Amino acid sequence: MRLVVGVDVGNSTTEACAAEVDEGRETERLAASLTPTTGVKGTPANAAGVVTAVRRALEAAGRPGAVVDTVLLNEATPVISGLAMETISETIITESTMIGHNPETPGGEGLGVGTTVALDELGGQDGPVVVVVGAGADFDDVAHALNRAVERGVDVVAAVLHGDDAVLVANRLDRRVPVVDEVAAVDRVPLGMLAAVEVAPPGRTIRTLADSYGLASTFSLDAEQTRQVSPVARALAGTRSAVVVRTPEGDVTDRRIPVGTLTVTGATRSIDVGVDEGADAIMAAIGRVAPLQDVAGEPGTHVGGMLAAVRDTMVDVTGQPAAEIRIRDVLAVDTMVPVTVQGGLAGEVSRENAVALAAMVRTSRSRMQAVADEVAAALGCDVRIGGVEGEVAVRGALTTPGSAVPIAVVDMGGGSTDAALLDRDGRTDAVHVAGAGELVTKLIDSELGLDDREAAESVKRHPLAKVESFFHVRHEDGSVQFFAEALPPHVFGRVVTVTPEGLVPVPVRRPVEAVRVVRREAKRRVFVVNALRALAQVAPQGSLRLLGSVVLLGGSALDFEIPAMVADALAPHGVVCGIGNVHGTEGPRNAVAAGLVDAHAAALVAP
Amino acid sequence: MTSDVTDLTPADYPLSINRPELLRTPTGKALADITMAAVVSGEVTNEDLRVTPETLVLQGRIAESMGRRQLGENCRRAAEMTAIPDAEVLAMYNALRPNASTAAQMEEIAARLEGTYSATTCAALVREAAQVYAARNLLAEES
Amino acid sequence: MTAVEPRPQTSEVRPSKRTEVLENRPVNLDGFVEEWPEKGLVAMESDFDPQPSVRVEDGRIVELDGRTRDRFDFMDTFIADHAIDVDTCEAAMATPSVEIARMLVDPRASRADVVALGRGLTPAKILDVVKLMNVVEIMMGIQKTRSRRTPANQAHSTSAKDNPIQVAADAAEGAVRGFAELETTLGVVRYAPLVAIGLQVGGQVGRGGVLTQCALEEATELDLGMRGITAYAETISIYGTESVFVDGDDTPWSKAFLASAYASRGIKMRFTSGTGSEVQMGNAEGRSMLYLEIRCILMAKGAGVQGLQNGSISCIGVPGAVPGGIRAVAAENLVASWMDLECASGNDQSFSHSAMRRTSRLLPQMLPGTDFVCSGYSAVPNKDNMFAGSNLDTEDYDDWNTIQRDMQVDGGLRHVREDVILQVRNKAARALQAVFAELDLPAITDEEVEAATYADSSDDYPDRDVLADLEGARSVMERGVTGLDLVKALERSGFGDVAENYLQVLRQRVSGDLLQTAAIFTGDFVPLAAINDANDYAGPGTGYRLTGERWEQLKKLRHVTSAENPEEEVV
Amino acid sequence: MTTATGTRTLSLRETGPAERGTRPEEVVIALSPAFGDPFTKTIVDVPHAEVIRQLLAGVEEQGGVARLIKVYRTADLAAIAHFGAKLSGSGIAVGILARGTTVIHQRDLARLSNLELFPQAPLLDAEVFRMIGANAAQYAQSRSPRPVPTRNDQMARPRWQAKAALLHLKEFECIDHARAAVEVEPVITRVD
Repeated sequence: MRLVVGVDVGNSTTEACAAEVDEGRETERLAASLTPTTGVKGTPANAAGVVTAVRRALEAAGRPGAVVDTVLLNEATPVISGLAMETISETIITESTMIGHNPETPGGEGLGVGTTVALDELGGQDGPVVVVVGAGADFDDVAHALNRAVERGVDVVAAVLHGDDAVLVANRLDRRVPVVDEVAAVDRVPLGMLAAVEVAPPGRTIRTLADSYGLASTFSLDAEQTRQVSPVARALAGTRSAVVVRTPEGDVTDRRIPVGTLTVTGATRSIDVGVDEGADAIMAAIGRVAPLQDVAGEPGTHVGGMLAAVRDTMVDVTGQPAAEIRIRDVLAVDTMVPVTVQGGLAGEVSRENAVALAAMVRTSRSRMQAVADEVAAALGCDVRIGGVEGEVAVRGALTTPGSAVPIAVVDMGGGSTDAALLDRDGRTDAVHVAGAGELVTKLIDSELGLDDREAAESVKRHPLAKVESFFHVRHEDGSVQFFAEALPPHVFGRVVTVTPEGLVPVPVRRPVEAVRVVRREAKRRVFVVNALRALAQVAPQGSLRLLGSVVLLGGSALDFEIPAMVADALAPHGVVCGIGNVHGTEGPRNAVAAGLVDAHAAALVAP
Repeated sequence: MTSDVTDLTPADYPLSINRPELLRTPTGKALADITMAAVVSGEVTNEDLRVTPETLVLQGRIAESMGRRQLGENCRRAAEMTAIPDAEVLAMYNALRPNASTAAQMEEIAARLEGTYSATTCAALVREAAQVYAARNLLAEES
Repeated sequence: MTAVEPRPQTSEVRPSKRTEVLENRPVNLDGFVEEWPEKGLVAMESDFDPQPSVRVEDGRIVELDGRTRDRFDFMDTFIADHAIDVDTCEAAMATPSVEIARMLVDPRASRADVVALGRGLTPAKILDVVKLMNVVEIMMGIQKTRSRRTPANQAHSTSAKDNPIQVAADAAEGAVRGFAELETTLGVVRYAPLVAIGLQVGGQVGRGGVLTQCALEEATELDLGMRGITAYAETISIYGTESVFVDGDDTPWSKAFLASAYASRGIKMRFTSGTGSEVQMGNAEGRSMLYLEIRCILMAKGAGVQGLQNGSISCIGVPGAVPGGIRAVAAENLVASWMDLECASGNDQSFSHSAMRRTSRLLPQMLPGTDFVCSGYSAVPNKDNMFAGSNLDTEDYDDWNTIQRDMQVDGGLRHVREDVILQVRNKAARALQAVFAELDLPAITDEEVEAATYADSSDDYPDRDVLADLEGARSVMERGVTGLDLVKALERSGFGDVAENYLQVLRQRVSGDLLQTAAIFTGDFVPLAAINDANDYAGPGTGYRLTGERWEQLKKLRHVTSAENPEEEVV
Repeated sequence: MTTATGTRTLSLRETGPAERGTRPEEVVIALSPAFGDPFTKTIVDVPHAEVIRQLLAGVEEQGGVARLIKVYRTADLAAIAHFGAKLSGSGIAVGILARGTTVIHQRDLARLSNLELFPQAPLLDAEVFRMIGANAAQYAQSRSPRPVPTRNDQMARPRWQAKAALLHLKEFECIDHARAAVEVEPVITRVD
């Protein structure tokens, strides 16, 4: 009997499988282990992780310190991925002409049109006035002053406040007028100008100021002027309250931000594509030059910087000259990010367009021999490098009960999504495409405006629920769960993730449904898109229909919804897709390590 | 236990230096057996790094020889407690909190200390507490 | 409104320029209140404290300080039955208080005699004695009665971000500067295992034999102790009235049981109490702060715990605000020492806006020396101090060292050259990096090691992936990682000397030597307790004297002009 | 946020025994024995009139309704607030001590637990009381408010710890075991 340990060095984890093999005897797998990969996959730094993984596997097998006959390593090659995001649109307000934010609680209802006047200067005005109230005013004092002015004959038609006092002031007015509050930069509202204030009833949105012709009627605009203010109307759509001030040069613009170009190079030609053209344009350009040979970005942009960093890291890791490093895959995804409006007076936030880009570079220059030498020295045993990446994984996956050739595997990791195929003739093919778990986290983070990677990670990994009382939660699927003991106060009334450690509040003010949509869309746009993209590259004749079984491997295969999402996407192509169960026992883990052992055992039988 | 330990004096302190021959780990190893080599080889485990009831009694004697009667008693109670599993020690502590146990529950703990663990000093402490709690209205309501 | 905002001008009268200057002095940001003795808002001189008395019948105390046994509350009962020596109490109580007070001061009365006499005294009698003493006499008393001969010091090593690398680096620096014990606590409690590991590894890098603890709720604290990740425990609070004790969800019996539980696992432990806590919680039962604290001290003694952390601790703002309050705080340290307990003597909480007041509050412990002058000198900047700030922090290191040198007193610290500090900080961070790698905990980057080497506060470190760290912390508990696993990890990763230091600390658990009164470790792993290093002060020329090699160490400061070559500084 | 310009005084007019409310969105504000009378301001001199005005304003701004009760039998903040929560139609109450220490409570919680606690009275000003009122109203309407940012000041101890203890003792003096809780109507008068 010989004690062998198969070791799979992956991007993020190193897995080991200890087994006893002998000619003519059934291989006996003893135990498996899992440890974080040390250093970049395929580089000498991996040796430490390999040694740890071997030691762990032996400990788990109840044979610590046992003499190992052979360690089997996969032929791992370095893969480096990067992630960047560019915001490509912005809203700019000039001359403080518009306040379109959504204070939680505006006061009053309706539309008021008049000339802007500071509270202190109230009195004696002819015609309707919109009162502008600065910081530090007390709600009782403000209401009192407005009521007095109305008594004196001033036609107060609306008010704009600095503090969060709109309901308080409106409730104290003898005459009901719309009041907009929480305008942080109220001191910049131009005075003596015609302005309109509109507040919609609770649960409704404004009608007049969010409509071009409504604005035209309000401010008596001609056709050309109406055309000019139409961006204002668009920008105000969907808000419950708004203020528009008519000034000589005032304007709202919604413009594209030039964020540089990407140069995508194929075998025969190069195309420049503007990042601000969006994800579809970028992916289309990549399709046109296929097969992609390299991508470069413009220096000084996030994307350019990210691509350069990816390249530099690979240079550091492999020692190859920069010129030889090629970026072989890019995934662009459209997203929305909340951005504070430039020139806004109330800290208004608009949801701007952005493009997220994942890139990946790999090299064929593996330095596994160095790893092997170091492991051999540390453990004092024979170390063999064997098996082309992908090939071994497929063989391991094939031990999943019910799977059959042709078989493809998809391994969705943190930085890249990998696919491999074993066809009926025993040929294998493998690809790596950019974009995986990290990109999903980033999309969730930015789209929910969390600015909190941990919270985004939690949303990605766990189902959602709403804590409806101290004794029950409503899960995202609508089911209700009751608790005998009161839930902790910090989750009361909140949207939470349901984690093994308990309920964790998600710092958002949106309903569960909205958060769920963001999460699933992010996963769909990355994992589903990439699974299909990668499979199409390895599928016979590029046709998904010709794939027999698709087996999902790796950590993402353990996700609570990704496997089902991928399977649903593949179903129309007549593909059987499921979660790997290596040797019927290991689940989606250990395919490569077990595959190495199997291949080794097979070689013993038939040398 | 050897006979010369009854007359331990302050001069015997520290035992780890002056009387190492009196010390054993719970698995019977000598102090000198706790070496790095033994740790690395797995011969010494966490189980070895605990104090034995015998050692606690010795330390209690030294404390008493310094006139520290109560510290000596504490060592004696501790010696009895070495046999009680961690979780049960904590459970007993929680049961001794005010308004946490009925008179019957307190007696149950005392009986268990005495019966299962031969912890007579600890049992006496619990019974004494039960008496005081009864007088000061600190027992849990019988339900 | 924050505490550093100046007081609003209330008077209509135009103030003088001088008044303006005085108004702006930091001391006027402190709060001061008038006494209210009926409610216990009084330091130590109150007409409402009981008169001393004791009566013994059938070998049992049946009257204590004016109360008969049928009227005892549980503190009276516990003290009468466990703390006071029944055989000697009637004779001891018959000794005039002034006689006893003089014995505490008079070098010709031996420590042994005055401690023996103390075993028979009731709380009111003890109060009656210390009330006769002024603050210098109290210091004389501490100098004589403190249990260990060699004074020591204790540090807080915490991080506002619960960053284990920061805790390790500051623990290492603290240890090399001389702290004998290091204490930590958390902002996010779930971080505890990683921070406790950081503290232990860092401490053993700085100086082998440093003892560490992590202040948490009892179950987790005991668990970390039993695994050998921490070495002692301290935050076991006791109170001077029955009602406040019960509000704290404990009784003298539950705490006594807990004391034995720690000892049964070979873990050093002390209780914590302090003047002001009862009145702060509104239930002083009309007794002075010091009277109630004396009850705590006797309760601790009765429980058989080896020591006590007292000196008001987290309630220092209360005695600090009443007349004679800091004298009372010094007196409570004296009583703890006199009752033959190890005394970790406070100076561990934000006390005053005034640097002068902070120093004067410190001197009654620093000058006579105590078992731990500070029971928490902040070895991190106060803003990183998760115990809510200390009376002294890292900014005060050079001042402290200078006062030691000026007064020729040993406050437990020393000046250490920059290169040595950088070296131990770097090594602590690297050792922790190796341990984390060995244990599959979230990696510590070289950038973090570099930051730790040169950092001052948590702001100087890269942010950690908190989620991953918390996951790692959970796995430490779940996998049952023990101190021995850490030793092995250190040994395997080339930190054999640190591993050896740590193993020595763990090994001591078998001997129980650290369970004795005031036990600490020397750098050579010799347990130093109030047995083999018992205080032998007997007047001038005796007891601990700052001389020889240690004095040479303490003569060093950051900048001292060389006598040999005045153009250079001594290094 | 606004601050009052004038000085206002508070008097609490008793309207009857404190009873259980039925409005599902109401917030009960439960005052301690010494609140308003005999004390008139918090530990940092925020007038009680302003505390009440801002708490009520916070509730009103969020479209809620509030009801005030005064408790005499205990000066324990948790007990006061929990008592208020049990009388609240929504189950939400704000409890407040004369020195300013405040808590938001819910009736299903254990007495010593809470939704939001503001233990450092010296750090509570008019602005914070407004936010506390606003959050209580949102809890009462089953919304998810962002917790009021807590402030921290290590040097509050030397300045305020003893005064807090003194005020605590004074508050205890005002406990009247014989007197049941009453509903009160705040009468806030501007004096300048």
